[in-house]
Amino acid sequence: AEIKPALVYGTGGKFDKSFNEAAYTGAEAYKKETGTEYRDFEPTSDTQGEQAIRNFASRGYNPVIAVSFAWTSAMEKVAAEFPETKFVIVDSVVDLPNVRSVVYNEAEGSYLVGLLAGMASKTGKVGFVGGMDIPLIRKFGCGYVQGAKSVKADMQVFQNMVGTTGAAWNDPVRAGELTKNQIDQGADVVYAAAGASGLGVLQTAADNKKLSIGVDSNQNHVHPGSVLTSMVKRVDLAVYNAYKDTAADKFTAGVQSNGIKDGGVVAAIDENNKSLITPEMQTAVDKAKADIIAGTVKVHDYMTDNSCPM
Amino acid sequence: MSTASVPLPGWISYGVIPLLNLILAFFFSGLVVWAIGENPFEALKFLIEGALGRGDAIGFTLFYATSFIFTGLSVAVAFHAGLFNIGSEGQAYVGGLGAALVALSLDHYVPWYVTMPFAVIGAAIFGAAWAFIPAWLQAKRGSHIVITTIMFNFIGAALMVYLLVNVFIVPGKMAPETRTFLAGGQLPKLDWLMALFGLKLGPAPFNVSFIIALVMCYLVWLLIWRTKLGYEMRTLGISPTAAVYAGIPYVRTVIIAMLISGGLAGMMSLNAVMGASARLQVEFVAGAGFVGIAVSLMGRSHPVGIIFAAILFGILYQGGADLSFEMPNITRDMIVVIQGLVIFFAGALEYMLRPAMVRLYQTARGK
Amino acid sequence: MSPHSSANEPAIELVGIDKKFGTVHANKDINLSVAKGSIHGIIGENGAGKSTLMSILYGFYHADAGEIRIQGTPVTIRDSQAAIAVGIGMVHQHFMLVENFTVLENVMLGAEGGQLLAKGVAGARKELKRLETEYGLDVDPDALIEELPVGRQQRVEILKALYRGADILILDEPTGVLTPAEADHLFRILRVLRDQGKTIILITHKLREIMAITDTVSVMRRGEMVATRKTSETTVAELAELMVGRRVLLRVEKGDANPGPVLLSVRNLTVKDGRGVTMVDDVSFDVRAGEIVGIAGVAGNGQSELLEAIAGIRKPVSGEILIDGQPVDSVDPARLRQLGLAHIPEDRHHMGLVLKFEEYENSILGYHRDPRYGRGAMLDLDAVRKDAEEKIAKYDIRPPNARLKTANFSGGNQQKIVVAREIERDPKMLLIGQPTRGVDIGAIEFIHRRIIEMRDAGKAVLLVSVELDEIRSLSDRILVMFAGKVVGEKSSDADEQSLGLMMAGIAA
Amino acid sequence: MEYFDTFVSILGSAIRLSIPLLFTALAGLFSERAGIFDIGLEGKMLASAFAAACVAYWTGNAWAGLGAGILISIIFSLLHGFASITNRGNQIVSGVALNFVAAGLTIVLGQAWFNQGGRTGQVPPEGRFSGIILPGADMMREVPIIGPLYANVISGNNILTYIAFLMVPISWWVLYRTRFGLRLRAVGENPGAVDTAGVSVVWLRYRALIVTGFLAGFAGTYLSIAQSAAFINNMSAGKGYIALAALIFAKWKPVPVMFACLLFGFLDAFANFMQGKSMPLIGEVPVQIFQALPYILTCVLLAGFIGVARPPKAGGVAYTKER
Ligand SMILES: Nc1ncnc2c1ncn2[C@@H]1O[C@H](COP(=O)(O)OP(=O)(O)OP(=O)(O)O)[C@@H](O)[C@H]1O
Ligand SMILES: Nc1ncnc2c1ncn2[C@@H]1O[C@H](COP(=O)(O)OP(=O)(O)OP(=O)(O)O)[C@@H](O)[C@H]1O
Ligand SMILES: [Mg+2]
Ligand SMILES: [Mg+2]
Repeated sequence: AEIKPALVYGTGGKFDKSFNEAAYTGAEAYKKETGTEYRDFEPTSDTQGEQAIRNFASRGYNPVIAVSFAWTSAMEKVAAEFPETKFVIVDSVVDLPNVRSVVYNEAEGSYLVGLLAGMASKTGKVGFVGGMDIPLIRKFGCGYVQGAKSVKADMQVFQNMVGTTGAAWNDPVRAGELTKNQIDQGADVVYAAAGASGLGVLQTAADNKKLSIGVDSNQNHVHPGSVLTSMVKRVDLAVYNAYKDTAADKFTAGVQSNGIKDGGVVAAIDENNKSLITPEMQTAVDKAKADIIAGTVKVHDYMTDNSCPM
Repeated sequence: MSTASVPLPGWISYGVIPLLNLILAFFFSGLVVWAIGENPFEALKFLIEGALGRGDAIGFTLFYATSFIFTGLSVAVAFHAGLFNIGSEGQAYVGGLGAALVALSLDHYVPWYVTMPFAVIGAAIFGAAWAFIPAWLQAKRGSHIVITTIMFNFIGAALMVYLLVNVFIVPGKMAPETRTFLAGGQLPKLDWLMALFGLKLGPAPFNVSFIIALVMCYLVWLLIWRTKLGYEMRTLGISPTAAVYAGIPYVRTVIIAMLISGGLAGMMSLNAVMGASARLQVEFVAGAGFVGIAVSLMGRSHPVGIIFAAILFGILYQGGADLSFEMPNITRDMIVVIQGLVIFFAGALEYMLRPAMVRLYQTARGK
Repeated sequence: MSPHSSANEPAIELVGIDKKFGTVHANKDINLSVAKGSIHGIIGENGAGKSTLMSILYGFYHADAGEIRIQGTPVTIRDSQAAIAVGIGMVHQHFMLVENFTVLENVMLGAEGGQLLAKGVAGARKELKRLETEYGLDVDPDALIEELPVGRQQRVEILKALYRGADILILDEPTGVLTPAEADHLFRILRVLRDQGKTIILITHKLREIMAITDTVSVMRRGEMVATRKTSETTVAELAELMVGRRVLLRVEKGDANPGPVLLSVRNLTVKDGRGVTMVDDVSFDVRAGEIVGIAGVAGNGQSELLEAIAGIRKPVSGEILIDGQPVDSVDPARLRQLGLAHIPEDRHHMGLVLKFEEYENSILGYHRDPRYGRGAMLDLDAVRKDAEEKIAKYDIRPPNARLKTANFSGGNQQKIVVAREIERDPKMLLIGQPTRGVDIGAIEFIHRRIIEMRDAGKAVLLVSVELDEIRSLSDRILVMFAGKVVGEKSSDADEQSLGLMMAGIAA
Repeated sequence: MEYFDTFVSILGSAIRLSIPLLFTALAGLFSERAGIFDIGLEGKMLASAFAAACVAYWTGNAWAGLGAGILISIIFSLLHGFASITNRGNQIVSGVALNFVAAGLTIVLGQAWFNQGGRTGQVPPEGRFSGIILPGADMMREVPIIGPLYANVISGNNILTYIAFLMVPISWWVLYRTRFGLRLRAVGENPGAVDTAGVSVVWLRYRALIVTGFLAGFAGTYLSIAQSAAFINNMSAGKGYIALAALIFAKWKPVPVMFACLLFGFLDAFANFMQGKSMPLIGEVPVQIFQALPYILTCVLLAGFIGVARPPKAGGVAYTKER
């Protein structure tokens, strides 16, 4: 059937080279394929996000996709007001019959890039810079630590968060400074899970001739030769699939969890970072993937018990 | 001859000149819109429709206006006593703590109308407390209140983030915020009021704190123009030397004025915390304290003027959201630009048009 | 220019100078001519427009109309730079010095001799040295202004002018802040300067100084230039009459005083001003019920500070004030009002009134906490307005509109508002400062009559005025203040001559 | 030795973080010393960061970016002057207003031009000021103590950092050794003295504001194209106010301004470093305490507990000859 799709980004903005950009890519792909126009909106504050979701719903847009956990409570309210409209929320769970909640097993993805970081590191020290200090980001960090330590049990992992408010997603200066701290302490690979702030991490690593790891989108191209890999969440697929399912009347509500098995999280390897990935690293990653799918390696999810065993 | 001391009638000083300043501010805002390739008139149309076109739009407009009335009053009360309180933002933020504590502790047990008076007091006390130290520093040690209140905005932000992240956060939740208040800790929406005018409020969080705001307008009017304290504050604000002569205690008057100012700012949190989101969130004030400066300047520090100015800014905020939705090229931050221009023209350049007006007025009167 | 050259040729000519500040007409069609190489005095009451005229000459203000000629050539003095360029230097009434700068920096300011300071500094030092030897103007070039006594600061002002090569030197009330010895030193310097061919304009209130040093003298009154005389051909008495200009009109009818018990008593009071200068120096006196004690003196001799200290506005350094025999310990005007002390301040614009208030609001200033204007925390505006309207009627305040902004009343009516407020409270004691400054004849008479009525009703009245006539016609006893001390007491029929001498610091 | 390395690292970070403060505080020094309060430093920083990023992005030339940053900052200064000098408006109100305009306009224009939620595009490497390795830095590295200090703190910074430190003696020299400086200091204390000395108060104050704009332009440029590689919404993040605090803290004197900025920069760097670490005796200190420390220190100073800060006497009031 003909659909009228809408997309509300997180406050990082459409072209954050990360999470939101991935959603945009998915929507564009669907548009290219089907010729269906969609509308999107970039809120700059919390109230605005809720208004945008509601605006779309009340104007008959369907499905309405909101990317970012920040829209959880907004989604709870608006989805209840418009039971006929299909909603998708990414990175959070909203338990309503017309909402599909897409979550990712970031721990598994982060494990993979942690593994690569551990292998690429010459100093035995790697770093992690998170955005806002929330459980979700700690989940990234925890998976990363596990991956890195799987290479070498005494691997040292520095962890920092940019801040404790929403501004932490938009502060590349501080993120860069934290990265420089970690580099000064010996880290030679730094993983950014910090939204737009992550650009500061990638930049600082490149400026200091160290390696970095991107997040959400494939950020390998941002500083070719310096970005070791990216922990890609296939948000583009989530968006694309949601539109497609609705158009085909196959929309399902409920939680959709994407891990390595479903191809929802991957460690991106492309022409920009080929030279950085040795054949041993490639084999190690493939093996880890297989082990995780087989269940022989279990990656602990921070959010299950709000703690990280490492 | 200088024109500075020539008196102008009230309708020019309080009517024509502010209006012209406002028009200038909008003119330059229109230039910005035009510069980014959009049609300013169409933008204006979207803005007004978005703010006043539907019941829920009006609800949102009044919701924003409610916050601005509180902060506008806050700035105005201090201003009457000759104090420039730039700290309404921080006082509102900390005031939210007072409102939230009351809501969190009472919402299980009592209905909202029992919680409300305590919440009003709680918000006011916390807001006032945050104004106290700058007030004391000004009164006793002569520290410039503009600087100290700015500093306290930052200190307040750090404090609140700390509390929300480390104390109030709900385990397992992502966002640093308190749990959602139950109905006993929420201020109900004013659907019935809108229904009186045949409008549907819809999802707009226009709530009971609007009525509290109007009551505060009345009380502030009473305070400033009908009480002995208000008389003393105005005397101090206009002529500190006359205040000394009249035996008006400087320290006491400054501190009381700032406590009232801080208390009013704190009450802004009733609207945002208990009326809209039903929880205490980081950065919920979202600049309303600063808007209060513009509102107070525009409203000439009079409650009636403040109500009008607050509604004007409510229109800008709500209409701005709709405008940015309709014209994605214009982000909502356009409103911040307009706000800045309004403060610039109505505040910083308030004397710019005066000489010309004096000349016009004198020629018109055939002098 | 050679000294003593053609002494009659005018160095300065002012033709038809006119200046208004808003509605205040500070200078009305002023004409003045000052001969080269002479010292010309200008006298006049407070607010007569002297400083304004000189500021126009110095390019600090712009005249609304008129012409200035320097050494015979018409000039437009757009700003002070232009004035300096035509050889005018000015020592302002309020010093124009940067307090945290050194003497040298102050002298150089505006005449640094190049983009870099280093270049000019050596030259300035040398020049200062020269000026010191030539005129006896010695000051340490590296001293900070704020650490210098006022006499020295003034010397810096003169040095500033000379350093810029001034041929015409204007001094605005230079001796107001000086001790007699310092003043004498200044006059010696001025004479030297004149003998070297400089033209000097000296503004002062002090007739003694005019007689002592000037060659010619002009008198200003209420913005007008009323007379110019050769000093050798005039007398102190004539100048005083020209200055005040209305002595003949006033003689208040009053009966004999009937003094009762002491109500106000001042013991060994010492008061300093904001800069830490002792303005009231160990003063003691009593005021009894039913008498008017007048304090005479030239402006700036401590009367203002004395009044403010008694009114609880200024904290004394030492000494005691007793009201009804009870010592007043707190500096609190509100408390003093409750004790029955009313105060008509010298400065009605800054103290006595809030000009932006409506009339009725000013009619309760200081008494606003009184229960009759509202119970508890509230103000009963109806009661206040009714009260104000009664006063307006009784004191014939015009226009009779309690809702009019106070700034829109004329000076005389503004003063009546203050007088009505303070007198109608039926106080036990009344402090009055300059009750009729800038007030017209009719109002003066009215206010004077009220003051006498207060006395006759058994109140203690302390009156401060720089207008000798006023003091003489109202007071039962006259205390003369000079340099912060009470230098003598006279009865009300004392002759003007001896009072004037006492006021000038020459004991009689 | 490990502690020393950490110390060197924090010091390096402190310097990087204090540069925008230093430029801004020196900027504020000139306007406040001339008697014009400038709450609008924050806005100037933001506006110039934006302009610098845009121009550097388009031209790929860092110096062009700097020029744009300076230009826009001077324009903001002149607007402040127009309101507060020419029209005798309230200086604080004017500063607050211009902060709003800068905060909004940068995002509005950024969104319109780059479509990245208000951010500008990523500035290419040639468009940035990148680190300069001073001669001998690598050789020196092995020398104990001074080696790491030289290699990691003194060397390796971008040109703007060195300019910032150069600006300190230059500012001092201008203020205390030139005619302009003498007059500027005088006009902030007693404009009447300047006026009667035949110098135009208005023009003098405008010139002071131009210098302010000039210096604040460096601060914004540093933020967007030296420290980062793009303009980000509100990237000044209150640094203008911290700089103001530093200026007060330093009692309006250039050399102490440098130390105050370094102190505040150090606090920031230290807070970053301390994140999640615990201190002996105290345990883990909330980062918020470090974040609030500059503001608390400023209030304590203003209260006169650490020696009274005497602002320029004529500051904050418009100069009027005629009432
Ligand atoms: N800048 C000004 N703005 C407005 N009014 C002024 C100004 N300066 C002086 N006036 C008014 O002009 C009149 C003349 O003042 P001026 O200072 O010239 O008097 P003066 O003769 O020097 O008095 P004094 O002996 O007290 O110094 C007064 O009424 C005064 O209030
Ligand atoms: N500070 C002021 N601000 C505004 N207006 C003033 C001010 N002072 C005086 N005026 C206006 O100027 C007019 C003339 O005032 P002024 O004191 O010169 O009166 P006057 O002619 O001396 O009258 P009176 O004889 O009653 O003293 C007043 O009516 C008033 O409207
Ligand atoms: Mg004078
Ligand atoms: Mg008069």
